[in-house]
Amino acid sequence: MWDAFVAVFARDVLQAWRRRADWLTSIFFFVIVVSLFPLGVGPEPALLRTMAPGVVWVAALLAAMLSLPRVFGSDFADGTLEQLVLTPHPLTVLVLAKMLAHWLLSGVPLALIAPVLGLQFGLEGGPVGVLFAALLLGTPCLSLIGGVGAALTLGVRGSGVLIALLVLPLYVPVLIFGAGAVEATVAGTGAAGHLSLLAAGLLIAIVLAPWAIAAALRIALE
Amino acid sequence: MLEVRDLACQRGEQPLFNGVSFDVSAGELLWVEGRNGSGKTSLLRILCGLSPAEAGTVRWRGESIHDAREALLHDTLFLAHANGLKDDLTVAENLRFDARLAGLHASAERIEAALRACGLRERRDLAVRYLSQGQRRRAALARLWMAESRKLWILDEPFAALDAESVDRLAAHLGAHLDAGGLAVLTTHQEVPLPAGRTRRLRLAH
Amino acid sequence: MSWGSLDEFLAMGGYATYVWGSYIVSAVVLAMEVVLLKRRHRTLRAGAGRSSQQTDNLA
Amino acid sequence: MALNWFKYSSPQTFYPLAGRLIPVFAVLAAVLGAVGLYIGFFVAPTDFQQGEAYRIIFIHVPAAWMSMFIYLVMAAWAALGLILNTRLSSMMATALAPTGAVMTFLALWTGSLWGKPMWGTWWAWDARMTSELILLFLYIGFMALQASIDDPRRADKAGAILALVGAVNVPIIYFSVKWWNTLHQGASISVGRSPSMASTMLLGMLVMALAYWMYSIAATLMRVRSIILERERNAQWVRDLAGAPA
Repeated sequence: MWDAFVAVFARDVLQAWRRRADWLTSIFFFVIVVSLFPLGVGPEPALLRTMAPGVVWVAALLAAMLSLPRVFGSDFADGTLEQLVLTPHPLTVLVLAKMLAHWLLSGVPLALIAPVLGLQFGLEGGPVGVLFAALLLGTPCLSLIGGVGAALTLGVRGSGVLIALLVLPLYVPVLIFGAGAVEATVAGTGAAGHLSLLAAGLLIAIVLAPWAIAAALRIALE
Repeated sequence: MLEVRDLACQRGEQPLFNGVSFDVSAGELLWVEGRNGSGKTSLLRILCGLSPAEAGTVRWRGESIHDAREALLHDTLFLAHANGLKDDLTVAENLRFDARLAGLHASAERIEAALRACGLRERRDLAVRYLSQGQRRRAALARLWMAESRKLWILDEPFAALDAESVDRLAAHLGAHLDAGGLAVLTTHQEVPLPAGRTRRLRLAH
Repeated sequence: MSWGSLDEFLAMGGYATYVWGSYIVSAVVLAMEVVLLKRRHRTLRAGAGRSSQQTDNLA
Repeated sequence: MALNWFKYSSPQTFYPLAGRLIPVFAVLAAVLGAVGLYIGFFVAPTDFQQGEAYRIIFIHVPAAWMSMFIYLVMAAWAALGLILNTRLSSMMATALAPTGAVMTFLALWTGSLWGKPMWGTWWAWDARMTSELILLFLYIGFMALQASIDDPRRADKAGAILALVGAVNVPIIYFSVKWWNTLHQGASISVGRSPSMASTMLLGMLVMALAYWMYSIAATLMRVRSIILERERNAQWVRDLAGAPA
């Protein structure tokens, strides 16, 4: 089972490496969206500093969503998804491996770039660190919740827009606690509460999301 | 070993077939025939537990496949219409990941042997996207040369897009599988030299 | 509580727009739902014998 | 009750049963609604803080309650359909969603009209209003997902999973929005929970809530009857209905 977990993970990472342009696109999307905001609202440093957490997080939600249709979409099209479902291993475990790969490819880069963008928005060292930590905790939630939407809309008409409709409302708590963590640090009240709530949310997502994704995948293949 | 009783299937609201019953025992091959849209693929998907049947039962080694899903999957190799290959990975990489996922024993030598058996040895390091349709099918079929541990082979149009030489090679391999006590259920529209005496036919009609 | 006159009742202490805006829209929306449901059911019943009836999914 | 539930879980037997139940719930809704409105407008006193504007709560609070309640009921039916594979349960879930969305919309609409004189603004990012808005998105997502899947059986199952994921999320969303709201010290007025609230106000609200409840049941039963006809249009018993009086 562990071997299968590693195999799924390694295959997705290798596949993404061969198609790195796809993944880089959503990362650049993230950078561009964040960079557009100062042009829209003006370069006032105080305003930018208050907006920064929200802007970075909303852009992260959108960027994470952009890559969702690919998670199962290509597997569904080329038949590897059927092979995945028909292995004797628990599908939830294999799904977890796929989500881990998705997070590594779409979430971790966002967390790594975000501090730079935070500096652009005039955030100080402390809040930038918290921004990084919050994204590191929050993006796996985005991958897991998003995976449910991606699996539910497999092979469905207009699935790209539908994913957004299904998933974005479910992202609200992650957005609130993630952006809240940074705001709390800026305000000097400490981010520990927010970060632990994010971690709790991540635990819930790790337990429940693979089950929902696996069920949705089986339904999609019927 | 595979017992199917009174199977019924419908797609959307259209009934595809009903009252399908058959047995396949060790060393036998079942050739499922029927026109396009008669439900051949649906039948195969029901057999390996991908789709639910409208009615009827499928038993493998005496147990319903719904109760003993894992046992069925341990014994089954399903080759669908789609090849199940990743376009961006090489033939050898595809086989290696596939074997590890399926829990098959996949040493470098075995992969090498499987590729040689399918005539793909020279293309082992080529990304699947550069292969022709027939070569892709052969790459998908290479799994069969690593799947001795799988007793039940369920193959959807395995001969599609294959050249004459590959057809003969696959037919011979199927024969060897049956000799070893394996079972196979397959669909095909082609006249192929299926192992004589051990092949039974099932005709799906509306 | 008793209202002095109909005008007073309709004026709702100066909040007529808000109060009646809420009540009228609620009544209209709920009535519309019922009307649409009745019509959907009636069309379906009328077409019950024939198959493949096109119907509004949201109504 | 020694009712045989399984007998009524078949669409064919449920269809006429629902037909007989609809008038009962419709009449209950109408009577309760009339009583509730009478209490609301003629018995309940003027609120000394909010004046007459508070009378909106007699339809705002019931709509808000029903919007959340219906989502949970919908998720429960969907789960039942997923586990027991009973078609009728899934049809009930599908039938509940539009009524739930209507309730959510009405809660938002009346909340906005009530908020304008109270907060001086049509929309405040108050915890309850924001949660209602997200709930509306959840309903729309559920309906959009089911509408875009052609195979009704797959639509049922996919919708069920989404409804369950949503049901797990609704409390988390509500909690997170509330937390966010207190941090940002936004406007928050407690609706109908002030200690000064007259008991007749509470009574009017409860009676109206019952009326909305009965209305929702009647509307859902009407919709489920249509869904049954659509899904079973090829069944003999549906064909036999043709020409018969509705």
